Amino acid sequence: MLLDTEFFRRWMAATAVAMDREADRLTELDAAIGDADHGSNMRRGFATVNDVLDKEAPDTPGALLTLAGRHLISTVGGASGPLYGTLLRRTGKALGDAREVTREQLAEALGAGVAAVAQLGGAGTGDKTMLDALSPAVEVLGASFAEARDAALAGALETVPLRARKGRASYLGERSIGHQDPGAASAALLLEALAESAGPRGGGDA
Amino acid sequence: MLLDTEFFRRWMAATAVAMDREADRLTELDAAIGDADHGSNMRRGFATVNDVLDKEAPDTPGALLTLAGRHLISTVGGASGPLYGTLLRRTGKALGDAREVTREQLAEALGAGVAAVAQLGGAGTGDKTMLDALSPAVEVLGASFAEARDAALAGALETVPLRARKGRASYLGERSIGHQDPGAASAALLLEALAESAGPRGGGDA
Amino acid sequence: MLINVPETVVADGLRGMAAAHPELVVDVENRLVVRRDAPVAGKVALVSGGGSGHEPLHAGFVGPGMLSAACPGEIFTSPVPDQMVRAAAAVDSGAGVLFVVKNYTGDVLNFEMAAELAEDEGVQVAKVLVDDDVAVADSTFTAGRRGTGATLFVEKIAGALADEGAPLERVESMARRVDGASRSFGVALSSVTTPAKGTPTFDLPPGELELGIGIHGEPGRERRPMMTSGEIADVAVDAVLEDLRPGGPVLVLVNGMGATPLLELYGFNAEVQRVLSERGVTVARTLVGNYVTSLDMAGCSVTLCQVDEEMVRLWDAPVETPALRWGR
Amino acid sequence: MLINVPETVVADGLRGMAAAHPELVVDVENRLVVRRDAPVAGKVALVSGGGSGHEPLHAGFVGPGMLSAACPGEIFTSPVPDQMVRAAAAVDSGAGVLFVVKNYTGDVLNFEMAAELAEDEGVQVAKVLVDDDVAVADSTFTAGRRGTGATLFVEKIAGALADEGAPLERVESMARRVDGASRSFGVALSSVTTPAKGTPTFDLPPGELELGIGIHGEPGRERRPMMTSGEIADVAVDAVLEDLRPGGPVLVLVNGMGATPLLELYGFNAEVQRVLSERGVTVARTLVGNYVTSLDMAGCSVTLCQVDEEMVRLWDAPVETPALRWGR
Ligand SMILES: Nc1ncnc2c1ncn2[C@@H]1O[C@H](COP(=O)(O)OP(=O)(O)O)[C@@H](O)[C@H]1O
Ligand SMILES: Nc1ncnc2c1ncn2[C@@H]1O[C@H](COP(=O)(O)OP(=O)(O)O)[C@@H](O)[C@H]1O
Ligand SMILES: [Mg+2]
Ligand SMILES: [Mg+2]
Ligand SMILES: [Mg+2]
Ligand SMILES: [Mg+2]
Repeated sequence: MLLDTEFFRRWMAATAVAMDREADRLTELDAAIGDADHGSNMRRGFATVNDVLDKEAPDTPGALLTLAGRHLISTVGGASGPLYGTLLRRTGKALGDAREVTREQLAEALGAGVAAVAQLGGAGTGDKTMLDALSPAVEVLGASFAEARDAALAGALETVPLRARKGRASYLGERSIGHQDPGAASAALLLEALAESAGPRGGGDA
Repeated sequence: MLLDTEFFRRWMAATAVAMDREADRLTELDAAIGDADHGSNMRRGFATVNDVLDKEAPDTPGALLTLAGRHLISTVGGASGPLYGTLLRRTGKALGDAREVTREQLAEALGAGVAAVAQLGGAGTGDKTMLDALSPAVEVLGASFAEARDAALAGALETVPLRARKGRASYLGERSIGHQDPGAASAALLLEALAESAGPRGGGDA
Repeated sequence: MLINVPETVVADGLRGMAAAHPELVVDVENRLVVRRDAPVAGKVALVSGGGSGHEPLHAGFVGPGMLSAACPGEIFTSPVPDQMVRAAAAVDSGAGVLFVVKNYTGDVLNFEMAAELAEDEGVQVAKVLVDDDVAVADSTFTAGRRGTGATLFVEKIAGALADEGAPLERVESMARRVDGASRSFGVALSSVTTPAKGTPTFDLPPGELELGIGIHGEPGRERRPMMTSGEIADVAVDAVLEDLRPGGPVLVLVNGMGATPLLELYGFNAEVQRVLSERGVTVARTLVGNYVTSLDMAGCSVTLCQVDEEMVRLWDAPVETPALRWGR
Repeated sequence: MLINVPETVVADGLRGMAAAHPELVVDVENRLVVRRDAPVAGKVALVSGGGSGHEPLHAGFVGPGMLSAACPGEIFTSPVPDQMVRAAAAVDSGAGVLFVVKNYTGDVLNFEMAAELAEDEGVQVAKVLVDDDVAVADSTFTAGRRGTGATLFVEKIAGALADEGAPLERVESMARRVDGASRSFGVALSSVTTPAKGTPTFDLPPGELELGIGIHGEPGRERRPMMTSGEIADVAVDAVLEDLRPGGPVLVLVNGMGATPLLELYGFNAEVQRVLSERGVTVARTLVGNYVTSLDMAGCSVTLCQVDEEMVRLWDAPVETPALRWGR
């Protein structure tokens, strides 16, 4: 099964819908251990991405993700803006200018994106960040979209008992324990949207 | 029965005790239709008066009340400071330099004090001010201390249905209706303290 | 509350002000804040004061170009005549003293007594009453309009005129003109908590607001469900314009009550400017900030003052106080 | 809240700021506040920015003697690189630009990206990271100390040096020295409510306080029953001194979080000065007010900066911004 530009367009659209729907929950999570803006950051960012994609309609998967990433960087701000922006931009760059890519190619490119996030933010897994959802997901994305989604969700939930070592939540020390990381939660939404785009309409995994 | 300087000293002491005890209630009344300071104003004022009287020990009733009034003016501030200060100061002046005075003389002098308050503040009875407790009290003080006390209390309670036309409560218009005027309530305490001083220890009415 | 005990709030504040402002003489015991260079030879002096809890008003407006001295009272309680008499004596150069008095029964009575006493001591005293709050009907059924935001305009403009060396009658009549040309309207989004009472003066549930409040936590004239900043600007500006009807440009003060974030005040100012421009009113100058406050109350007020060229010139004149500083 | 809708709070605030401050160029669309006379020939430019909700920081510090431009982000959200790049281009005279960055992951990442992009466009960029909050351990287990009150010291002192014509390296190293010599500690008496969330970020019942809070409504390190102003001063000053141990005089910033009345802040300052004097620390200058705020949070912070003569001279140098103005 090959993933075309339209597939990536659907992914971004589904992500925007999910971020909008879950914005309040993400903000609540951020209120507990951060500054209560993650939901509005994600909603604003992906809404803009979709506006831009509607207007500019890039014609390769790589160009589409690169453009999306650039616009996240330009509209989100905060920690999540550069990090999510870098994730998509580097994933897009890694996809090159192919008109269609395989899931395995996407898995590899997303791996490069995740590595760029780790490098930019200096976090590793277990630091209670979005990486705790992203890293396990890219590892199994080669196998299936559904598994990647499940791994991201599980990774996000596994941040609950962790003590934060990066980002704003790290200021809380021990008090960060017992709360889910908002960025890990939004990363799970991104992977959920990916699986959804690949579902019935998108060719699915099987 | 003659009222000596000691009697007036007791009156001021009893007033200070009453104002201190009732300060929170006076402040609550003032919160409803004013600015929530009447209790602390009265407490501060009469506490100072008593400190001063302890130190200076004036030797006539007139001198004592004049001194008390001057110190209320110097320490209370707000509307009640000049008004209560004038009440006592003018009452004291009206008593002249007699060493002892009759209740009738006091009633007359206090009448002059109340008139001075009315002139200074420009209020009449029914305007929902301290005058609504003071005026009925001085009218019957010639008859007995207890009647004066009761008249003051009744007058204070009768301010509840009135609409304020003077002082801060007048800003509320209709919304001032249904609340007791704090200044009338404190005036009732002043008259209560007077009756108390005249009671068992003070020679009483009968 | 960030306090020690309610009884020492005013004294503690003055001690802290003294430490932060060596350019002022702060007499904690007698509750006076005085320009260090007072009395200034030949200059009319301005003295104001009122209950504490409205900071920076008045002590924050002491300095060249504005007040010569301020007398802070207890929280929301007018100061006593002794303070004003002492202030007058400290700042009078022989050219006389203008008392700037906000129209509240307590302030009026205490300043009146002080004026008599100061005159007995040979100080020439004039008084101006500030009464700009249109939420209170100015009738025989009330104590008259309250003094609020216009106080800042009066103190700044008359203060500048005094600094130019104008005689007492001119400073007094300018102060009166500024007051006459100024009107305010205030809105509370929360109540106020005084240290003495420790709980809110009135109950204002979130989701409701009070229109037409004063600066002492007196409840307002009307309660309404929460409105947008734009709707509040419509109500406030129209309430002012109903009374003022300016034929020329205005000074605008968009004032915070203490707990409203500056960001929101600026946003409110944008709406105030919109309404003014819709009503055809031109704006000469705008000041936005927490200047005439009510302790921890959330909310805002709008004050407009119709100005002529002289008033604008005096507004722009240098001022050097803790809370207002500009000009060179 | 005095707002229209959460989405327009920042833009509304900028529109209102534009109306009140004709001496600044406010670009509402691109979210920039710039000195009207920028670029100033030969002068190093200072650019700062950060999430909104801390007003007057940073936009209120734009003007002669301090910042050349500020980039306001969404509420509590770092601005985006585009704003900083545009700001740098607007203010660079060729002498280079110093980015003043508060140490938060978001600010650091966005300013880093902006620095790269601006350098690609030929602007020489230096960066200083402000990290003064001792409530956060500066270890590999945290994102490092937060930038809070010291930002004002860095912007004022480095801004004055830039105005004197010092080259970029000297302005940068002075900024770094000021940051290195500064430490802060903050206390919340209430939570903060952001427009987007609409309810308090954390629950803080009356009668309790949070020690060691930041300026974004992040919960602090420890909760305690309410303390007196004197006790809070003991804790805050000692927390700072444990980390700073000044060998000479200090600048003191007694900062309000937004909703604490100025009267209480001054009272708190009296206690801060008491503790400093008990600890043998001499005070060079003191500033009291709401400068680095957290929307409607009640509370305060103390920032100390150990200064030498040059730093005091630069602190005293003229500054002419909406929120800080002095000197002639
Ligand atoms: N250094 C980092 N590396 C990876 N992710 C990070 C890092 N710092 C923060 N994050 C992620 O960003 C999320 C917060 O995003 P957001 O609330 O939008 O930004 P901010 O913290 O600036 O308010 C955190 O929940 C975390 O997942
Ligand atoms: N013009 C007046 N004449 C008589 N009494 C007045 C007048 N104005 C106010 N008062 C009295 O003063 C009381 C309020 O006193 P207080 O709260 O101490 O002063 P303030 O109103 O200045 O806060 C009112 O309840 C009323 O009884
Ligand atoms: Mg956040
Ligand atoms: Mg009162
Ligand atoms: Mg009062
Ligand atoms: Mg944020």
